[in-house]
Amino acid sequence: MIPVSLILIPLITGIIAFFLKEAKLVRSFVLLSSLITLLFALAAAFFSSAPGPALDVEWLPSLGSRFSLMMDGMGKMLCLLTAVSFPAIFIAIQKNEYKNSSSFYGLMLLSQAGLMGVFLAADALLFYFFWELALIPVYFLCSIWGGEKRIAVTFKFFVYTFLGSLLMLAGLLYLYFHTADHSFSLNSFYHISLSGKQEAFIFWLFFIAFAIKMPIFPFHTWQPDAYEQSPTATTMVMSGIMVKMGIFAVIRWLIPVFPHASIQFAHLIILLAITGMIYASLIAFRQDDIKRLVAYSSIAHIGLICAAIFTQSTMGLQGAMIQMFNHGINVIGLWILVDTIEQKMGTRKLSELGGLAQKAPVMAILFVVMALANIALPLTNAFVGEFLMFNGLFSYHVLFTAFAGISIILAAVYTLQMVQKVLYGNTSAFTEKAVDITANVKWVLIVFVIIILVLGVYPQPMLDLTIDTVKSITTKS
Amino acid sequence: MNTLVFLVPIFPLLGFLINGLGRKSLSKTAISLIGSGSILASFLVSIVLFFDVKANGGSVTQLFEFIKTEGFHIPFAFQVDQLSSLFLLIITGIGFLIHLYSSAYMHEEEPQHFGRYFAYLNLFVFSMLLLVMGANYVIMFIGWEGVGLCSYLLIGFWFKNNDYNYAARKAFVMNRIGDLGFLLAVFWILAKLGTASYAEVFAGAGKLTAFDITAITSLLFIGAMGKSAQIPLYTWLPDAMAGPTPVSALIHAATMVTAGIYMIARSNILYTMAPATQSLIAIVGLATAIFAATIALKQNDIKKVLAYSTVSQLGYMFLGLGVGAYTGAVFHVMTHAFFKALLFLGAGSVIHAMHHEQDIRKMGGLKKYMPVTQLTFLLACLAIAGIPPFSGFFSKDEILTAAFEKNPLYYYIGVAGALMTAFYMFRLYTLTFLGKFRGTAEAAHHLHESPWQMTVPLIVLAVLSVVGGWIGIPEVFAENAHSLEHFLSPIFAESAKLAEHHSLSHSQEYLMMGGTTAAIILVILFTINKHKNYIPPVSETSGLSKLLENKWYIDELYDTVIAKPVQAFAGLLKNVVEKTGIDGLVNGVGKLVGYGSRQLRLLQSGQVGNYILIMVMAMVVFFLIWFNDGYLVHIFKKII
Amino acid sequence: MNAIIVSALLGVVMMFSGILTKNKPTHSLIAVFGLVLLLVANLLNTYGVLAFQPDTHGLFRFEKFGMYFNSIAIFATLVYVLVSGKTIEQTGVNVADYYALIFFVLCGVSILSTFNSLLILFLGIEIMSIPLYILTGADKKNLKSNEASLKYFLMGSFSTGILLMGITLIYGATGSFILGVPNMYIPPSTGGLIAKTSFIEIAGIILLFVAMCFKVSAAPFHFWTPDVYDGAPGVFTSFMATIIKAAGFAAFLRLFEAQTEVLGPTWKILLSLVIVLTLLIGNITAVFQQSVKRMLAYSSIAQAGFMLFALYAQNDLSKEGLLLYTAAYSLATIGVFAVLIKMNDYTFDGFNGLAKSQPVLAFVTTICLLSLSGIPLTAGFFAKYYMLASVIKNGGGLWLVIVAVLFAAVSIYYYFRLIQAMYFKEGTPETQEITGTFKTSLLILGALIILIGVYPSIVLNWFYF
Amino acid sequence: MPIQNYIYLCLTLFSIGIIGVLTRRNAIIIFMCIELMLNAVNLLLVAFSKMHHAYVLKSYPDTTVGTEGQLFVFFIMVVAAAEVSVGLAIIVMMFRNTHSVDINFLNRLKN
Amino acid sequence: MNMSITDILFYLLSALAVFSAIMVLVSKNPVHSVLWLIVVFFAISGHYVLLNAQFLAIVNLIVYAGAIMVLFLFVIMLMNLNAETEPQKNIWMKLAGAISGGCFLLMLVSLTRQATELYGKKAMMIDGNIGLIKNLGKVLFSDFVIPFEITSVLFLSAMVGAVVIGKKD
Repeated sequence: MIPVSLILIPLITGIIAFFLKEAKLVRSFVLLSSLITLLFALAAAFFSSAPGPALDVEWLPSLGSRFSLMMDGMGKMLCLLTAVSFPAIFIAIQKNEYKNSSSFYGLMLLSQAGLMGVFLAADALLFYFFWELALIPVYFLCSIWGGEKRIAVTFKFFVYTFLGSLLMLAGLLYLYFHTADHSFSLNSFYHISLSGKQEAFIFWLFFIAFAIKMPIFPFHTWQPDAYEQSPTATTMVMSGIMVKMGIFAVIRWLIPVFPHASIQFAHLIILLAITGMIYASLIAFRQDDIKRLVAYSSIAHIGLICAAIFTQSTMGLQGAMIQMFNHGINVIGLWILVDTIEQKMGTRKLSELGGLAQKAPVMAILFVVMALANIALPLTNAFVGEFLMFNGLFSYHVLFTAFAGISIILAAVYTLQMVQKVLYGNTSAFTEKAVDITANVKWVLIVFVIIILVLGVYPQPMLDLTIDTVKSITTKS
Repeated sequence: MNTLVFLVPIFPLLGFLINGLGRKSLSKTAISLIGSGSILASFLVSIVLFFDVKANGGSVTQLFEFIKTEGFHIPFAFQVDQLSSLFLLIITGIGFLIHLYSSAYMHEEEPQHFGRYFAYLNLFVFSMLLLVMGANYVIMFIGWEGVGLCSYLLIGFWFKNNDYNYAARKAFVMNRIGDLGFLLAVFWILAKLGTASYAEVFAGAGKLTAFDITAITSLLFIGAMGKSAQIPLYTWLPDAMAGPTPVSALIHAATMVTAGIYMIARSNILYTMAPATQSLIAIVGLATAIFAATIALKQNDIKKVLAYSTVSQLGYMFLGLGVGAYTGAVFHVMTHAFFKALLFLGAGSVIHAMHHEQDIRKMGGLKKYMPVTQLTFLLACLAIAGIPPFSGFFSKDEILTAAFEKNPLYYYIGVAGALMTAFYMFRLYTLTFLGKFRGTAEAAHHLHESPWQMTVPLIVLAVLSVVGGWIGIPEVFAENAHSLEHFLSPIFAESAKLAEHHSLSHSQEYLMMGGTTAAIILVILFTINKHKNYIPPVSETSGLSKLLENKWYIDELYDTVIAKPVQAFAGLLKNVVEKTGIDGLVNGVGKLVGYGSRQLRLLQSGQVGNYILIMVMAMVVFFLIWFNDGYLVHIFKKII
Repeated sequence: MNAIIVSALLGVVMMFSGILTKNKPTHSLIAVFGLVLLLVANLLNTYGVLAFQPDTHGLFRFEKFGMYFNSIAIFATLVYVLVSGKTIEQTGVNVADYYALIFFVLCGVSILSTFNSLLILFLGIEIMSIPLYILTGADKKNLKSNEASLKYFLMGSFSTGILLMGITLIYGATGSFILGVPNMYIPPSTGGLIAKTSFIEIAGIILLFVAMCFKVSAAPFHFWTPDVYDGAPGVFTSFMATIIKAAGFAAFLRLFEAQTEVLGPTWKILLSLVIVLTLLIGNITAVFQQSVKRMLAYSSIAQAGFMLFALYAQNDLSKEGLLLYTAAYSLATIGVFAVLIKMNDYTFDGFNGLAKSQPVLAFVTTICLLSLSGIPLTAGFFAKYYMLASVIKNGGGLWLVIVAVLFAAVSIYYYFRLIQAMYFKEGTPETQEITGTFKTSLLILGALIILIGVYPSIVLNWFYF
Repeated sequence: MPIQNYIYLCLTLFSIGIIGVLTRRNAIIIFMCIELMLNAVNLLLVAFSKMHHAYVLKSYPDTTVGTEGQLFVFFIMVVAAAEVSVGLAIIVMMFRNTHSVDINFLNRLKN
Repeated sequence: MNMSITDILFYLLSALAVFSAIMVLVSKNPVHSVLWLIVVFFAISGHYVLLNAQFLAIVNLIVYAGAIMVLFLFVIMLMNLNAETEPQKNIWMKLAGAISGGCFLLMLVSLTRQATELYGKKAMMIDGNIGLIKNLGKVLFSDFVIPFEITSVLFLSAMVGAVVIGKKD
């Protein structure tokens, strides 16, 4: 019951939100909705035990597809991330004015429903449905409320990801006809038997779809543009949660379905991912636009997660799992700050910022903590994830790890450069009249900081939550 | 007993939280009380622990599981044994003194920043304690990065100045380079042994291949290079002098920079099993010692001289580690902590009096204004120069003796470095305190001795600098007088078994000590004499001295060889590869579609005749395709 | 059989109603009732209730597929008349005659979905085409309409000539017009595939193929489509682009289903060539269009490329899929056209800011466009899904699927351009009068598309029933 | 008469029809050429019908095989007549508006 | 060479048909084209007679040569088209058209030559009674009654269409 309500609450309230006229009412309404979802997600994550099919009803019998949901550890964790993120985002953007806000919030909730669905679906066709459902609202959100070049940029993003998902659809169909019982269920997919050549080919159809979503170098170019142009609330959803769709899909739908191919191509993919890490880090280093900087930094982090997953080692996977959560929290926190800066100062250029530490000390502290989490300093949540992932990567290949390790250094370089240029030095024309962050944002970020530190010191709950998924993969391959 | 262990780091942590959160509401007095008090509390607990260890030996206390997953766990555990308890004392003891000192030194800051300062400082002590107390490499790494962070925050404490921020960033990044090495070593250990706990790693070290051990130790050493400012990663330390002087004293002289030595001493068994790495350490340490000393000869910034001196002394410590004199290295850490902290605090006192003027060319004759400072500074100089019976003599001598046993060449170069040390320290001393005041009259007017919060630590440290060496009196003077060696022996016992022993005859040792000491005294006299009536040169220096003044142009070298190319490369990636390459390709597909669209629509000419013509031609093509004897079918099937 | 007879009769009824009353809304009303009647008649036929049961001597074959197809086509026409009836009334004076022609076309459609003889195929195509020539030229004063009509007529007659030559050659080989009759002169046992079939029979099949490609506007025989769709009055373009095209596919599928025996592997080359060309030309050329109407014409070519997959696969899935595709594609296109013909400016810029001034229209158009581009939760997704699935099911066509998928991504470009114009651009679009009924019927249409998209079983279960 | 002769003849006429469609600009002439194509088809159908008839007649003396071919011709003629009526109406309508039957001027719709 | 009268007639009529067909194309004056086309139809009717398809021969003459062509003639005269107003395609387009058409012919002819099953098959000349009106009528009103009825729909629609198009609004 809980899993389906995780999808239904945002879906229904999202549709209702469209019809609420008063902006204030809508805001409180969606906040309430997202908080209820959070309660359900918490209940699901920590108070439900039984894994396995959570819901399984007839949907499209002639197609061999059922409306079946499943909640394993990874799903619980990502649902929790989604459920935590949305209220946080809603609170953080309380003060932002959106024209036609009922549609804005309605679409946000719809995308939440889609995301939840992706993380819960245990049926390939259903998964594909939610995969797209999450995308469409975001397309509208970005195109309507985004920046100057929003239409072209969002369109590129949409076509790119849609192309990927179409390729995946072709692959899904191919697999469907090779299942023993002609079914889309996860279980049938896991027991599929393909010849080596087929597997290799279909593997790539899937992987490209997920690689575009994550995104993995060299499929990443839509991302900085999209993040730059989207309204920040959407950017948070995209970078905090939507990129996890790709990673999630790799773990749930790629590696177990194509066990041989994912070992066969692991080298290549890890190499791509690591190249992307270094590449994105270097570019982030030269960015002047703070949004693009965070975007590239996100690409670098995702690259590591992807690489760690393909090592298929317990530690790599475990690290990737919790890093999905951690990255979500950290990057949303960063975006909230970036949004505040943009709103308050009217600029995103590092060269035009500076001296905020004097003007906005509270923000400065939170910014520094977020930045430190971004560079995976020990005792922040990201450290545990990166430590485990690098560890997994190390057991896979020493040189890869050394190469990937360069990004640790580069991360410090660009993140601290950002911190320095934003917070330190003397004030600029833009930051002279800066004031500190609002209470809403402050409290959201404080909660995030607490999450960051608690999970940095005691990550065990997350590790325990996801261990079953990790085991299911390592024992299979 | 075990229950006490967690108290040691918890006090500074509490201090950090209270000062950090309450920095706006608390008064300066309250802040300094909380800041210093928490460290004092830790110090007291450390003393208890120290004696407990002395009596009962070391122990490991596990607080909780930090990371636990399939077939792999890392406990959050503290190990208090001889080595760490010694370091605890150094850290909390000197830490307390410096906190006390800071409460006066930083008094001009606004309360908010004052609070921030103490919060950072407490956080630093907390991290340093984690580093030292951790019972496995991961916890050590947490502290390792934590101290790096605090160093970053404190170097950039005056964040309005962008140069300071650059210095802070540089320190952090260089440390990170080392940290990567450390981290890789930890992964290597985990991959091979499945555990990171010291006890298990050292017990299982025998199972490792020679290559593994060499790789692990080398990587760990890279970590140490970063943290302890060894060639080639030393350049951050002189720049780190941008921070407040007490910070330099605590972090960049007494404690943090010695983390590398602590770590190698901690892993001594591994290093003893990797002679190649040991040689590497010895050579790097020696090279750093001599190289930094040459630079220190010509520096004019009071703190820069001390910074290079620190780098140089750290080099000695690594030399000691490299030649297997672990006790000697640790001993030197301790004595160095005393006298170098003292030197920095003395310098701070001077700077305080000079209103943040750091150029020694503009000082001179301060002796009469600041007697306490002058005296303590002199004692520290004597200690660092290695004049018996000051502390530096014993520790340095122990290292050099061990180096001689390993390879006489090490010894001679080391002695040359010691002579340079004497030279630059006394140059500094002379220029600062002797002669005539060379500053402005207004500056002279403000000169004064520092308040008691600053002088008391100076005095305490001066005493320690004098007597600190007496716990490690070499055997040539008295049997079993080296109580430090005795105390630490459980830690280094395994290594001692493995290492080969030469011993020198007593006469040889006397000769060496005597010779060296005499040489050093000569150098000191020469230096004082030379600089007594110093007049700042008007003309530009040239030749070797210019090279030295500019620190061998190493910063510039790094800039051109590493920083600039990386920047250029990143710019290339950003502007060319990303924009026109990858994104260009993606957009190119879009453009291609657009172009195709413009071309293809021309086919739709609007002329019925053309349409039908194309249809007829298509029919002909269809016939051709169908009736070509199956050749196409063959190709087609291949495609499928 | 019911549908053929009733639709012919209804055509006559409409002719008389044109004489009896000049009240245009009455004509529409009669047409709606007529369509409902027709739908009922056809459904009755599906479940075995027949008005007449003449001996067709094997010229017809009434199968489930044809019946369902008829129902969908009639239903689509009903929706079409409900949504666009007002516009038909505004197109000219001869409203009753237009409706009569539409009924005659439906007669042709019903014939095409159930024929079993090449003769009937020929007659069906002609019955369907001749009224369309007229409807294309219905806007007599408009030169574009005239031109379209003449172009359509000339090319249509030419393709009829090709069709007839094809039929004749097949007749020469088999001695019969009934589908699937083996060669008269070559005993079935001899030799391989090509040897078994006569050369002139294959030549005939190719010519038939070409003629059918022309009817469904598959490249390179599609040239008439953009010009005719563009020139014809919008409301009739809507009809042509949906029901007629689908009927062409139904006939195409039926025709070649019977020929699988004689079609060797070369057939697949030819077909895949046509599919790729169709997708290429349809999608790529649509990208550049400035007029929405013309864009929709090219998009209909692109959609034809997808529908040809049914022919490529020729299995049970492809039949189901074609039905679903017909329903999905027709509904969506009717929806878009219904909005389009209410606009005063047919260019993309004419739609700028529609979401502000007419949110309902914009919303339904968006649903329709999403459906056309095959986004899940809309009917179009399952339509495309079935087409791709049917090819993959046979194995071996994966490369074709990937090509199709790539072009589907291109199609996003032009469909979403319209969405962008409506939602993200500023402007004050001028529309004709929009009535509440129109909005309501559009909303129902949109709901229908979503319903099929979420739960396609409502269409499919019925097929299995 | 060997059936090939008829096939060649009809194909020739058919092709002439096609060539006519391709080479003329007058819509009426083009239409006439299409009629020519249809007539070629008609003749071929009749020839085939007689061929089949002759073939079957050998074994079944009272067969009516071949009739359907000739009836097809009948239907083609019917359809052709209907088509001509509509076609000429369209051409006349066009002529009324533009005073031309030249298909090259049919170029308002393109691209 | 031993040619029967039928053969001679066949070749004569064929030659006439092809020649007149070509003349349809090449005549500049549309009226001449119509007249040549009528000649073609006559030749084809001649062939029908040879094939003993009397009914079709007559219908062809009445419907095609008589009714349809007269309609054409009327229209052309109505429009007052003549050789001067006749538009001409440029020579390259003509050449392209001729070559394509020629290729099309070539293809089909070569296919016919390869159709081995037709070797030795003959179309029945003079003889055979299926083309007689009695037989055709029988079959038309038994087996083909439905298509026959359906053509009425065709006619209806053509009628409605012609009226809609031709009527003045």
